[in-house]
Amino acid sequence: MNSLAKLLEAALFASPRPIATEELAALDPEASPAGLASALDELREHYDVDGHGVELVEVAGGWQVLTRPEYTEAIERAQMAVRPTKLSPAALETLAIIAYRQPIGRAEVAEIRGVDVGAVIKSLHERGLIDVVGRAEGLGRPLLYGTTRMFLEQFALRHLGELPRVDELAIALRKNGEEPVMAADLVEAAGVAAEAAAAPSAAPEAVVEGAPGA
Amino acid sequence: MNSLAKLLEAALFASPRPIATEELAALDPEASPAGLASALDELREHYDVDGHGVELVEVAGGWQVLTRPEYTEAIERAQMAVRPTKLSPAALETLAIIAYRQPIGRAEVAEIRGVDVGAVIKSLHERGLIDVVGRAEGLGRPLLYGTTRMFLEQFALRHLGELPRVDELAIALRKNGEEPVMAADLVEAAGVAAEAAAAPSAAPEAVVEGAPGA
Amino acid sequence: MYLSPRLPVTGLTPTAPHLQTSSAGDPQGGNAFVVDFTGFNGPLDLLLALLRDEQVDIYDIPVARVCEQFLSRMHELQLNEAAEYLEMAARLIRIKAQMLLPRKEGSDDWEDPRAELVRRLLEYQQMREVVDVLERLGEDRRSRFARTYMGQPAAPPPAPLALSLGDLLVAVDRVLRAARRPTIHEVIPRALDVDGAMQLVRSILALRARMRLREIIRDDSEPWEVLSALLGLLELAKRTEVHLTQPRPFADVEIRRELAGEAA
Repeated sequence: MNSLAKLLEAALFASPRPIATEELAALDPEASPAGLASALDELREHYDVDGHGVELVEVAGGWQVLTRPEYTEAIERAQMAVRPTKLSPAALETLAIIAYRQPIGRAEVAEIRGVDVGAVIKSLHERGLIDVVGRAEGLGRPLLYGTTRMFLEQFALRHLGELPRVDELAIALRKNGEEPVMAADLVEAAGVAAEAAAAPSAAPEAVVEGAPGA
Repeated sequence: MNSLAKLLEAALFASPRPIATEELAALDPEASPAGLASALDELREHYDVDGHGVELVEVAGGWQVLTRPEYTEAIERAQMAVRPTKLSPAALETLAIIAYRQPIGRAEVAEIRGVDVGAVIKSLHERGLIDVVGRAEGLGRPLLYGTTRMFLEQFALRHLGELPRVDELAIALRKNGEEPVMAADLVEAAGVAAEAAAAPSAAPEAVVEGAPGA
Repeated sequence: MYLSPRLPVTGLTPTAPHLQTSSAGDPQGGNAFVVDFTGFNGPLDLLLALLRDEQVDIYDIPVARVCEQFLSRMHELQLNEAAEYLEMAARLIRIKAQMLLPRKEGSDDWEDPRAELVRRLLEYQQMREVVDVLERLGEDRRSRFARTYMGQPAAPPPAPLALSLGDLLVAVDRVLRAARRPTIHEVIPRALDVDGAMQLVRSILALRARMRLREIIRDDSEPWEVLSALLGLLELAKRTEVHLTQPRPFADVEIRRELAGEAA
């Protein structure tokens, strides 16, 4: 490719929107309109003839380099195949508290967990698992959070009533006394589908703790 | 180019950020690791040999297509893209210390720099260049910081091991009492170190012990 | 060579020409978020600049001279109020004083009062070298554009969440275990018998017009019996079935049948 074609390629790649022909001319003040046209032709032909995953497309009075349609499906599929993220133990605990105590304020969640939960709540909110459902009375009228429809979807619940009742869990805990209660016991005790219990996740590892999108 | 290389090109063109090797592998479930590597090689060579305005760069555990530096000025002048802002010297000093001493707390960074670093750390955190990676033991359990994947991206590093090792830095080479280090030498020595670091280092081992995964 | 305060100490490396241009700009040039009025990144930076100007051996710093110059530069740069510079000045003065103390002849365990300062200077200088490397790498990267076009194939959706009810319940389990002893109230069914107390009073008052509290509360009554009796009496009084009087503090309460109550 000639050097103008290379410059055009770089600019078209870097630009967030299509670039009009006159704008492209500004890249090289010495280039003639004919030179510009032939450089664009060269770039297009290079992509077409040489076999590339991208192509040069004329849109809305300008030019753009786009991925070829035949690859978009594979790209989208690959994005779907991206390894699902797990919530960190901290996020799950916060979510559990909100699910069972909603509507609940941040301070109250922090009180139960014994640590600040600002970042975790923000992250759960960004993921659409919780939402603001109101404001508490009293000083500062703090925001109150509750779980969302997305929360139900993620856990395949029809409604919140399908969550095992927390007093059942508490009683189960109390009965077992000192002995740590395994999740499987809880799930069984609560009569939840064995499917949920089978999830190989009894040992939650440190995953993204309130991390922004992976 | 073979069809896998074209698919990779399409995906890399579509993404504003580096794509991890595993994610690239997900594009074609039938591609072997060797096939993937050779397709990436083919793509890189194609850009280099054939004369393109872009090139394939390995960064932050993944791959990214970037424009070649020689076109940056023209693109910026034509206002088709804007370069990100530079970090201040204070931010760079802080980042350097965190990169080498991670996980490290704010007080320790301040001790080395001789100035308070609260605002700088906050800003680096907001830019996604550092993140909280834990808490120290001891009074107040201060937060510990480490560098992020974004840090690698913004400095086009493949991994932290690409930073010069501490013992490769000029200052470390002089042992106390061996020969007088003139203060004026320090600067020149630094230049040598920078040059040494620029060359592909013979032993790019982990610089940082206990560095968090990128 | 006189080092302009605008130039970072290590800014003159041959391999990084951009350093010169980057720091020679406007006074706050490149200081994206920390305003540095002096061009120095703190007292260590200033001190290193002085040492460079003086061409001294870093392991044998002439403290008296350097201290004097540090103070005069502080004054020049109007840093007299800056705590960090003041602290360094104080440190220099202290080291200067320690250097003047007589040393014991022939003793090996004399510790150079400058050692800690030298260690910090070298550490800082080492970090400046890394800054040079980072600055060069950052400049290289900034001279390339990544794809910014975000149209067609939409930005990749966030990775799906892998969640199971099992995970959530494990979390509940942890919360319950971690919570400071869940307060589970022992509730005894019908602990109070208010109705029974009311019946008792009514049946006594059916026989006579007045009675005393002592008749239904004995010394060995359980707390719940006392509470039941009190609540029952208050309820009866509220319904105007009885009239309660206490002639004086701590005296026995007198319970009288009310006419209205009789009528009801």
